Amino acid sequence: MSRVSIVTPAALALERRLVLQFLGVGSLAATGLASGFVPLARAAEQSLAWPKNAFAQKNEAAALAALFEKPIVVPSDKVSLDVPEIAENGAVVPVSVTAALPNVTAIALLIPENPFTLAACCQIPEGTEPAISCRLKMAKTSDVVAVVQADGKYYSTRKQVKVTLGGCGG
Amino acid sequence: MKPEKIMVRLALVLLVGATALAGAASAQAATQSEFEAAYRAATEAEQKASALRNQWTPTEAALEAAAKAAAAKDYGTAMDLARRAEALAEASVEQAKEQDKLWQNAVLK
Amino acid sequence: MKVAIATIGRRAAACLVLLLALVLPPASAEQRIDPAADQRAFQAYFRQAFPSVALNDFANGPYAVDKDMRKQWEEIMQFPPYDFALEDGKKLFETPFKNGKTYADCFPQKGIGIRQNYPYFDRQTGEVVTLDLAINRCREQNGETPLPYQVGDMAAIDAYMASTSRGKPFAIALPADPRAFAAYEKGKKFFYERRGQLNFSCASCHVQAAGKRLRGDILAPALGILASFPIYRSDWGSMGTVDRRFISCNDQVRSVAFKPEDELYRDLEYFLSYMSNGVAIAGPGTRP
Amino acid sequence: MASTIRVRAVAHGESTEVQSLIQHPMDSGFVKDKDGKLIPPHYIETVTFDWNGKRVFTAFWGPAVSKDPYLKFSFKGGKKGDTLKIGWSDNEGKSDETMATIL
Repeated sequence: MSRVSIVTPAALALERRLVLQFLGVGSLAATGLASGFVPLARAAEQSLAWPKNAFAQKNEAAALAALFEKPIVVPSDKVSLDVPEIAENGAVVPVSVTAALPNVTAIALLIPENPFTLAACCQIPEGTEPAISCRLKMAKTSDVVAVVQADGKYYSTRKQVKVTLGGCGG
Repeated sequence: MKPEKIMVRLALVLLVGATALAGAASAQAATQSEFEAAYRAATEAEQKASALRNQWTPTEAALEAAAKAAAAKDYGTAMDLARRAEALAEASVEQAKEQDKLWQNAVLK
Repeated sequence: MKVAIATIGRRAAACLVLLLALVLPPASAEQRIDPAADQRAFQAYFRQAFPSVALNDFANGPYAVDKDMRKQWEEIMQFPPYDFALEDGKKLFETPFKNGKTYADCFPQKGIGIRQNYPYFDRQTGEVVTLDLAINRCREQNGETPLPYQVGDMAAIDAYMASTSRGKPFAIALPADPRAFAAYEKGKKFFYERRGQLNFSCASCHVQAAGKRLRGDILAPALGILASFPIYRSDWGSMGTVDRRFISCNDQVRSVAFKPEDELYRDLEYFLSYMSNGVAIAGPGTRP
Repeated sequence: MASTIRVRAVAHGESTEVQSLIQHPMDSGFVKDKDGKLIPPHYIETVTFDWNGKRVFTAFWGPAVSKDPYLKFSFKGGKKGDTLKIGWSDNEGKSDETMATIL
């Protein structure tokens, strides 16, 4: 299925190979159309195809493997993750990631206890700061895992966020 | 085993058996008219609660379930649910009457 | 015989006393009900319970009394989810009715910067009028259909009108009118009265357990609890008015809720708003 | 139809901070509606940000991103008056695009 690598121009040759391989795959039409962009022709730019396969995975390792082609992920304190200890509401959990690393090209956020592990993944082009904030949904108490791709290497950090229902129930 | 133990056990079995039978019997014997009487009592109690503006959601749920069970001709279940609804309604009426006086104690003074 | 007469005499005297007690008018409603004293005691309780919380910060409910919750709130407030409703509300507020009039023609000061005075006691109709009721009455006077309560356009218009009052302290008036005092007292009773199968009152959570955790929630203190309405609750994923909150609270304690803008809800809002006089309006707000 | 994208882009010295809020249900497909029917998944998949024709950010989102999704990032470059193009597309092929001026 679509194994699209989110990498810097440095690995463009590999990118082009993937793109060509991808073109051959039947599902291209659906993915291309679904994303409403004409993504793949511009091989020079990072590919724009939504990593459908990665978003379909149900555990951390499979999601990362699908997203980054079997990365070796090293926990690192260079990646800082700002999440609440107890989520005020599992539907809107504020998450901020900052990476004190050079040449960051992608930041991915995973929630292992969610039905689908990969929550979001952002491409960081050259010149964009390696820091993002967003709001995620968490089905229940779980780690929030941030994985940063920099110079083709992978660094991660994780923190647990407690999630429980509010109020005294119906 | 000592005779007394056997006797006790036997008595217990009989007792349990009897109540189960009675329960089952009452389920079959509850005729439509008995259900309707219980249902009427429950709705009257609920109207009292409504007048006191203090109805409970489980009462409404039990009344609804009772009506549904009755519609399905399952008068045994319908009867139990109607009785449950009446008990809940009575409790909510009681709560309203009590709170009519007790609320003053909670007021920040 | 003498004994019998004596007992009859004593019994007659007792009846007489009883009769007198009934005949004499009970202390008139005003003396017994002292809203100003209630307000002082109410505010004093919360200022002592949360000494580090400034008066206006009580408008921020759980975020005024829990650091971790406040941090999440501050992040969400950078771009609050009610932004869309607020913008819709402004457009709706300014869109003329079919007869060319707009809400501005119904409200004092064209409806701008007045939210802090609602609800008020209407001496003509002898009832508590909330902002939502006034909005729908304005629509009906101009030949428009009333808006559904609790959500949607009503919540959006509330959001805009509240935003024009931000920073203005609640200034709820209690006219010297026995009907106003009666409405106030009914609201007060509703607030302290236990209800539902769970047998809780508003006070059980928002007075006795204010600042404590109820599963995922931190219970907001009752002081200033309406100052940030209407609120966008993550739980609802949309805006909600005071009615929506009262109804959802009643459901939670398994009490059958009333219709929105029911007299008792309006009286409750009147009591709660009057208790919060002095707390600045901070609506629209976001909540868990 | 008013844009579904709210953007606040502010230039700070030589970098620009971008905040965006997009009006979208972001249905995960796991939630039931009032009548107990599952609401089908309907969520934004791709969001792109371009400054003067240069791609400065791409986000790939799944059903775990909150309703009315929020995003904040910043990029080197951009000054007051420049324009920023933001576009999104979702799993139903719907999309929207808007231009925002950097403050």
